[in-house]
Amino acid sequence: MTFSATNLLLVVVLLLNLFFLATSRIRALIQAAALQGVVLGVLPVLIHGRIHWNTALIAIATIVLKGSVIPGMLRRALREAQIKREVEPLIGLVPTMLLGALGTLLSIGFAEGLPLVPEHRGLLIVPASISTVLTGFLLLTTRFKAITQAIGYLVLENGIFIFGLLLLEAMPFLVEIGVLLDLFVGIFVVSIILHHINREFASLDTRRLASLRE
Amino acid sequence: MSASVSPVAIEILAAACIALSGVPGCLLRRVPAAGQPTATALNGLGSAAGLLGLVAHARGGDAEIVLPWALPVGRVAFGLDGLAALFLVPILLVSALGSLYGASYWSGRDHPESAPRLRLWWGLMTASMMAVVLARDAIAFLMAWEAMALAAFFLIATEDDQPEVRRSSWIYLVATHTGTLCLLGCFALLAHVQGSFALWPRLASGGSAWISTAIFALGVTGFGLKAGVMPLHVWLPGAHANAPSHVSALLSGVLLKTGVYGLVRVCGLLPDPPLWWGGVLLAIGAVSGLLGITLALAQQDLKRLLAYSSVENVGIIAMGVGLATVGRALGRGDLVVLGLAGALLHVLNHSLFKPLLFLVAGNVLHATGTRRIASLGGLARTMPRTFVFFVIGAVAICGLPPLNGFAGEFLLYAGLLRATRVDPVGWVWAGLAVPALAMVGALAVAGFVKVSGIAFSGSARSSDAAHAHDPGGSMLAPMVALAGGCVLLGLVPSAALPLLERAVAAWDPEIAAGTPSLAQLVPFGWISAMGLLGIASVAGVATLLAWRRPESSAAGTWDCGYARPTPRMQYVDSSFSETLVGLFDWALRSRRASPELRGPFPSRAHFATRVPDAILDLAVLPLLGAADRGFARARALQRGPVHRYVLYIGLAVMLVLLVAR
Amino acid sequence: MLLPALIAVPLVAAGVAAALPSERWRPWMLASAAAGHLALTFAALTGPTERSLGGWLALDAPGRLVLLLLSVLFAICAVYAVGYLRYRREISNRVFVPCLLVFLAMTTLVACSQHLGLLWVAIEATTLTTAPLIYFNRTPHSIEATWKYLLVGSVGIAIALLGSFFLAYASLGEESSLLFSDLLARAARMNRSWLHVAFVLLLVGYGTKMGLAPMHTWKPDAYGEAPGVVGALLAGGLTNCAFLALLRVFHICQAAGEGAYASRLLVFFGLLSIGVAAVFMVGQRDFKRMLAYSSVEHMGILVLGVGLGGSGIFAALLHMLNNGITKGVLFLSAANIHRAFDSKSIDDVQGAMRRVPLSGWLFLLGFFAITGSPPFGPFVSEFLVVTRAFAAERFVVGGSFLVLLLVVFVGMGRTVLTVVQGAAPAAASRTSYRDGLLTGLPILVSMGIVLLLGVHIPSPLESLIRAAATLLETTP
Amino acid sequence: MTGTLNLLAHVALLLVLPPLLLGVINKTKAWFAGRRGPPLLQLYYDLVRLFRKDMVVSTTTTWVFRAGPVIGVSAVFLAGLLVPFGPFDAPIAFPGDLVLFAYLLGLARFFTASAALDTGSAFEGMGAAREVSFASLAEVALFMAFVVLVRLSGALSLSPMLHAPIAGIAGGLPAAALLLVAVALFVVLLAENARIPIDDPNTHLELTMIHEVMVLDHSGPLFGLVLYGAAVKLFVLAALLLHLVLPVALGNPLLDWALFVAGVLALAVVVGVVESVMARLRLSHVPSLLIAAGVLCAFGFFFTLA
Repeated sequence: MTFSATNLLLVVVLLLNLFFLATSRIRALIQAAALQGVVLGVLPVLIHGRIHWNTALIAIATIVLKGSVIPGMLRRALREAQIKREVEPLIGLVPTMLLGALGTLLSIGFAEGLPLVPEHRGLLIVPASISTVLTGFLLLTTRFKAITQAIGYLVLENGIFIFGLLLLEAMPFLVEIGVLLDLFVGIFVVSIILHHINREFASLDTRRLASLRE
Repeated sequence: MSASVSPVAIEILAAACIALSGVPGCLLRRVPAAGQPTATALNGLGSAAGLLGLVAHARGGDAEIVLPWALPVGRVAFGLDGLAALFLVPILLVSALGSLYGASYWSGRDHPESAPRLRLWWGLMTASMMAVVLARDAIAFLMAWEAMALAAFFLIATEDDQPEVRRSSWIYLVATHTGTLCLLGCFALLAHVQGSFALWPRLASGGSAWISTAIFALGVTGFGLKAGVMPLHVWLPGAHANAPSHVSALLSGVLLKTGVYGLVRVCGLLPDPPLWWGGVLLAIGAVSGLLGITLALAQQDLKRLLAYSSVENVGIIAMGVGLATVGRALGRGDLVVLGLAGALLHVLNHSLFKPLLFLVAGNVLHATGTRRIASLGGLARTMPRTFVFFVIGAVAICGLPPLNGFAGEFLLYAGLLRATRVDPVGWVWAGLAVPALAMVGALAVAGFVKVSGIAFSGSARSSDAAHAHDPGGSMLAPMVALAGGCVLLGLVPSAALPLLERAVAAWDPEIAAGTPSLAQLVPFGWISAMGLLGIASVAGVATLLAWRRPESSAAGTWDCGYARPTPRMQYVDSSFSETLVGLFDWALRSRRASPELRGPFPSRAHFATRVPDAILDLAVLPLLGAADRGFARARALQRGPVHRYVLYIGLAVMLVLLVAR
Repeated sequence: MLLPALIAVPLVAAGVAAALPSERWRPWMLASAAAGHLALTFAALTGPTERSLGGWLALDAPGRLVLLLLSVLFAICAVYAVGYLRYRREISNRVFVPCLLVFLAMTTLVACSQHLGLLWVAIEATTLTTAPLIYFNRTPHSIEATWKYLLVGSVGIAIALLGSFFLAYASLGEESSLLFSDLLARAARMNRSWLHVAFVLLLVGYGTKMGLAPMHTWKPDAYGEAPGVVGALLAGGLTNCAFLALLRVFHICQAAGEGAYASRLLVFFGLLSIGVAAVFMVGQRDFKRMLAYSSVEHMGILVLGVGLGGSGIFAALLHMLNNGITKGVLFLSAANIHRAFDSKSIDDVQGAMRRVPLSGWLFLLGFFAITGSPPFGPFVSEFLVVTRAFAAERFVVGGSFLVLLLVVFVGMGRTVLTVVQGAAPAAASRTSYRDGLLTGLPILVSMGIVLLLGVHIPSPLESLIRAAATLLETTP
Repeated sequence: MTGTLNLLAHVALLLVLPPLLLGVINKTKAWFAGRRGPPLLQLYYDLVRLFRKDMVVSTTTTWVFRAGPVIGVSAVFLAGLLVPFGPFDAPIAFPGDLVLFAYLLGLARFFTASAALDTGSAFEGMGAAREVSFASLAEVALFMAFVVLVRLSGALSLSPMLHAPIAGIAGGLPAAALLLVAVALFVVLLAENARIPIDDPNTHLELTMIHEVMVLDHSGPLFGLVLYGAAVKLFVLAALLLHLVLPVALGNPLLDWALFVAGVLALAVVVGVVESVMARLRLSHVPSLLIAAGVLCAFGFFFTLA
C-alpha cells in the first residue's frame, strides 16, 4: 500500500511541475509551491511507515516551512512589488512546458541507468527528483521576473529534498534541519534583496539587472 | 688573497655589496647629495672585490658552494668556472663605470625623485646579473634572472611620466616575461630529462631527440629574447632609446650578454649536438647582423641607431657560438676554439665600445637635449673631447684594425674560413657566412661614418647643437677608462688570452684531442705588430706633412663656389643612407611622406621618411591587434542577464555527463 | 574543546557586534575576534588532532592548512577593515561587521568538518552571509552583483547537495553515511555510475563556489562591486573552502579507483578556467574585475595541479597558500587605489604610484607576484606545476599552461601598468583618501609573507603541506 | 740575402711605381682618342707641385679633415705590404692577413669619407654616401673571391693563396673558378679606384662624381697625399689581380720583377682601354654590377666543390 501511495504523491509532484511551467500568474505559482511543500512534508512518513521521532519532526518542519512560512514571505514580497503577471518569458509558455515534459521523460530514462537498493526499486523517487530539479532550472532560466526566479530556486530545492528521502534514515537529523534552515534563511535574504531591487529599479524585471557586462 | 676563501664566496660578497649600494641613497632622502657618492663608492668597492675574486679564481680554479638556504624546492648553489668568470668581467666594469657616470649625468639635484630609485635598481640589477652568471641551480637561476629583468624594467621606466617611455618599458616587460616562461619550460624539461634541478649539466643523451630539440628551441627563444637576436629583438630599440643613457649603456653592454651567456650554456648541454643546432645559430646570427645594421643605418634617433647596432653585434656573437656548435657536431676542435673564442672576445670588446658610444650619446643628450641626428651637427668643434671618444668607439665597433673590434672579428673570420674547407657539409654555411660578415662590417662603416659626418662634423643645424659643450670631468673619466680598454685590447689582444682559454675549456672540457691551443691558431703577435706598425706609419706621414709646414689659410668651404651655403644644405642622415635603405627596402619597408605639389606656386610642404621596425610594427603589433579583436568577440559570453549564467551551469552539468561517460 | 571554541568565538563576537550601538567601536570587535581566532588556530595547529562532536569536527592536515590561511587572511583583513570603516562613515557597518564574523565562523566550520553534509551547510551559510557584504556600497550595480552572486551561487550549491546525496547513495544499501572516514572505507565497493554522476555534480557545484569556468560568471560582478576587503576574503578564503571540499571528494574518488576519470575532468576544467580568464583579462578596463578574472585563473591552476596528481597536489596546496595571501595584497591595495581615485576604470585611474605611493607600489609588486615572477611565492608553485606536467609526460598540457600564463600576463600587465605608472589624468577626481597606517601596514605584512613563501618556506609549514599532500594521495 | 733584396724591391716598387700607372692609363685613353695626352710622368710632376704649395683649409673642419688623407695613405701602404708581388712572398704574411687587408681598406674608407663630411658641404656628403654604400657591395665580392681562393689553395694567408695558380691548378672547374674570380676582382678594382664604368675620374659635374667629389676641399699637400694614396691603392689591387691573370714564374728573380712590372703596366693599359670603350653607368645600376661580381664569385665557389 505504501508503495502505491508514495508513487501517487510523486505523480502529484510531477503534475505540479507541469503546472509551474504552464501558468504565468505569480500568485498561482506561490500556491503551487506551497502545495508541493506540503506533499514533500508528508512523503517521509509514508516511505518509512513507522513514525520515528526525527522523521516526524522533519515532516512537521518541512510542512511548516515550505507550506506556509516561505510562501508567506514570497506573497509579502509580491504584494509590495504590486505586480500580478509574469511578463512574456524568454521562449514562450508552451515551449517551456514541452521542454519540461521532455525533461521528465529524460529523467525517467536517466534513472533507469542508476541501480537502486532492492527496497527502493519500485519507487518513482529518482525520476521525480530529477524532473523537479529540471523544472526549477527551467523557471530560473526562462522567466524574467526576479520573484519567479526565487520560486524556481525553491522548486529546485524541493527536487533535491525528494532525492534526500531515499537517505532519510542514514542522514543525521542535524543535517536535515541544517538544510531546511539554510533554505529558509536563503529565501529570507532573497526577499530582502527583492525589496531593495524594487526600491531601486521600481520593477522586478531582471532585464534591467544586466548593466554589469564585459 | 689566500686560496682558503673560495672565489665564489668573494663574488657573492661582492654582489651583496653592490646590491646594497643603492640602499643608503634611498634611506637618507633628506640629504640628496649624500646618496650618490656612497652608491658609486659601494659599487666600485663591490666591483673591485669581484675582480679580485676573478684573480683568485684564475689561480685557484673552479669552485662551487651550496648555501644552507632552504629554498622551497631546489638548492641555492653558486659556482664559478671559466665561462662565468669571463662574463663577470664586463658586468663588474661597466656597472662601476656607469655608476660613476650616472653620478653627475643623473644627479640627485636634477632628478630628486627618480635618482635614489635609479641607484637602488642599478645596484640590484648588477648584483642579480652576477647571480645569474654564478647560479648552478634552476630555481636560483630563475630567481636571479627575473630579479634582473624586473630591475631592468624599473630602470627603463625611470621617467615613466612620458607615454613613449611607458610604451617601450611595457614592450620590454612582455618580451622579458615571454623569455622567462620559455626558460621555465626549458628548465622543467631539463629537470624531467636529468632528474634534478642542477644547472648546466653535461647530458649524456638529451632524452628523446624530440625532447632535446624542445630544450634547445625553448632555451634559444628564452635567451634569444634577452640577447636581442633578430626576430626576438623587438623590445631592444625602444628600451635603449628611452632609458637614461648610462642605463642604456648597462643594458646593451651587459644585459644582452646574460642572454648570450645563456645561449652559450644551452649549446653546451649535449656533448655531440646535432649539426643543425649550429646551422640555426649561424643563420640567426647572420640575419641579425645584416638586418640589424641596415635598420641601424636607417634610424634617425642616435640611441635607436646604437641599439640596432647592438642587435648586429649580438648577431656576430651568435655566429661565433653557432660556429663553435658546428665544430662540436663535426668534432673539429679548431672550429670550436676559434668560434667560441671569437664570440667571447667579441662579448668583451662589445661591452667596452658600446657603453662608450652610449655614454657619448649621453653627453650629446645632456648638452643638446635632443637625440635626433638631423638636428645636431658641428659637435666636433663644440664638444671636441666627446668627439675623440666617439671616433675611438666608432672605429672599434666597425672592427677596423688598430682597435679591439678587429681582434674579435679576426678570430671569427679565421674560424669561418677554416670551416669553408670542411668538405662533407660545413662549406655551405661558412661559405655564405663570410660574405655576410664582410657586408655587416662594411655597413657598420657606413652607419658610423653617417653618425660622425652628420652629427659631429659640418656646422650646427639647430641652436641647441650650437650651444653644446663638453660635460664635466666625472662624466669623462669612465669614458677615458672604456676608450683605454678599447685601445689596449686592440693593440694587445693576447691580454685576454688566458681568460678566453679557460672559458673555452669550461665550455667543452673533452675538446677533440690534438686541437692546437688558441695561441697557436691565431697570430696575436702579428695583430699587435701590425697595429703598432699602422700607428707608426700614420705618425710618419703626419710628421712628413708637419715638417713641410704648409701655411693653411682659413676660408669658408669652397663647395664649388656656391655663394651663401646654409647649414640646412648639408647632407642629412636619411639622405646619407638612402641608397642602402633603398637596396634593403624589401626588409625595411620604409615609409615616405612626400607632398604632391599642385598649382603653379606650391605652398609650404613637408617631406619625411620613417623606417618602422620590420618585426614589431609590421608583424607583432598587427597580430596582437587581431588577437585583441578576436578576444573582444569571445567576451560576448559575459553579456549580463543572470539567466544566461544559470544556463551555463546547467549546460556544464549536462555536457560533462554526456561526454565523460 | 578547541574546535568548538574556534567556531564559537567569532559567533559570540558577531552577536556582541550586532548589539554594540557605536559605529566607531564595532570595527574593533573584528580585530579582537580575529586575534582570538588566530591564537586559537595556532594552538589547534600545534596541538594533537582533536576529534569532537562525535567525530564530525576534526582538523586533519588539509583542514589545518585551510584554517591557517583563513585565520591569517582574516586577521590581515580585520586590521585593514578597521581603518577602512573609519574612512567610510557615511554607511552604517551594523550589518557589515557581524556578517564578516559569521563568515569567519562558517569558513572555520568548513575547515574542521569531516561530514560532507555539514560541510555543505557551512558553505551555504557562507554564501548567505557574504550577500550583504557585497551589497555594502548600496549602489544599483552592487544590488545587481548581489542578486547574481546569490542566484548563481545558490543554484551551484544546490547541485553540490544533490551530488552529496548521490555520493551517499553510491554505496547502495550498506549503511550510507557522509562521514569522510566512512566514505573512504566504502569507496572501493561504490557503484561506478552513481559515483561518476556524483563527482560531476559535486565538481560543478563546488566549482561554482570556487569560480571555475564556465560557472565563474558571478565572480567579476561580485568582486567588482564588493569593497576590497570583502573581495580579499572571498578570493583568498571562501574559494579555498570550496577547493577543500573538492579535494575531499577527489580523495574519495581516488580511493574508489576512479582517480583517472576525476583527474581528466580536473585538468580539463583547470585549463578551461585559465583560458577563459586569459581571454577576459585582455583589454579589461576595470582593475577590480581584472582581479576577479585573476582569481578564476588561479582556481584553474589549483584544479590543474590536483588533476596532474603526484607532486602536482603538493604544488596545488602550496599555490593555494600563495594565491590566498597575494590576492589579499592585490585586493586591499586595489581598494586603496579605488578610494583614492573614486573610480575603477583605467581611463580615470592613472599614476597611482604618485598619489598613493605605498598602495601603488604594492599593487605593482602584487601583480608581479601573482603572474609568477620568481622572487615571490606563486612562482615556486607554478614552476612545480609545470615541472609536474612535464614529468608526467603531459607536454601539451604543460605547453598550453605556459602560453596561457603569458596571455594572462599581457592582459593583466596592460591594466596594472596603466593604473600604476604615469601621472594622474587632469580629469581624475581628487579625494582626500591617502595611505594610512591601518590601511597600509596589513598589505605590507602580507607582501612580506608572499616574499617569504617565495624565498624560504619555514619547515613546519612545509611539513604540514607535505602531510596534506600525502594524506590526499594515500587510499586507506 | 735575396730575401732582403726582394723586400727592398717590394717596398721601392710600392713607393715609386704607382703614379706611373695613372700616367699609362691616361696615355692609353689619349691614344684611343687620337690625341697626344699628358706625359707619362704627369702625376709625378703634379705631386711635386702640390707638396710645394700652401693649402686652404675650411673653417668648419676639424682634425679629421687632415687625418683623412694621412690615414688613407698609410693604411693603403700597409695593405700593399701584405700583397705578394709576382712569385715573391709578401714582406708580411701570416694566416688571416686577407682579413687585415680588407679591413685596412675599410679603415682608409672610414677616414676619407669622414674627412669629406667634415667640410659640411652638400656635394662632399653626396660623395661620401655613395662611396660607403657601393663599398659595402664591393667588399662582399672581394671576400667571396678570397673564400674561393682559400677553397682552392687550402691556405689562409695571402702569399701561399695567391701563388696557388702559379703552382699550376689542374684545368677544368678550378680554372673556370679562377677566371670568374679574376673578372669579379677586376670589377672590384674598377669600383674601388673610381674608374669608369662605376665613376668617371675626369668629370666636372659634381652630381655624378663619387671619389672626386669627396676631395673637393682638399688642397696643397693634403690633395697630393690623396692622389698618391689613390695611385697606391690602384697599384695594390692590380698586383693582387695579376696573380690570377698572369700566374707565371720564370725562376730568375730579375726577370720575374721585370715581368711583374710589365704585367702591372699591361693591366693599366687594359683599364685604360675599358675606360675608353665604355661610358659611365647610371648610379642606380652600379649596385647591380657589383652584385653581379659577387654572384660570379659565388658561381666560382660552387665550381670549387665539384
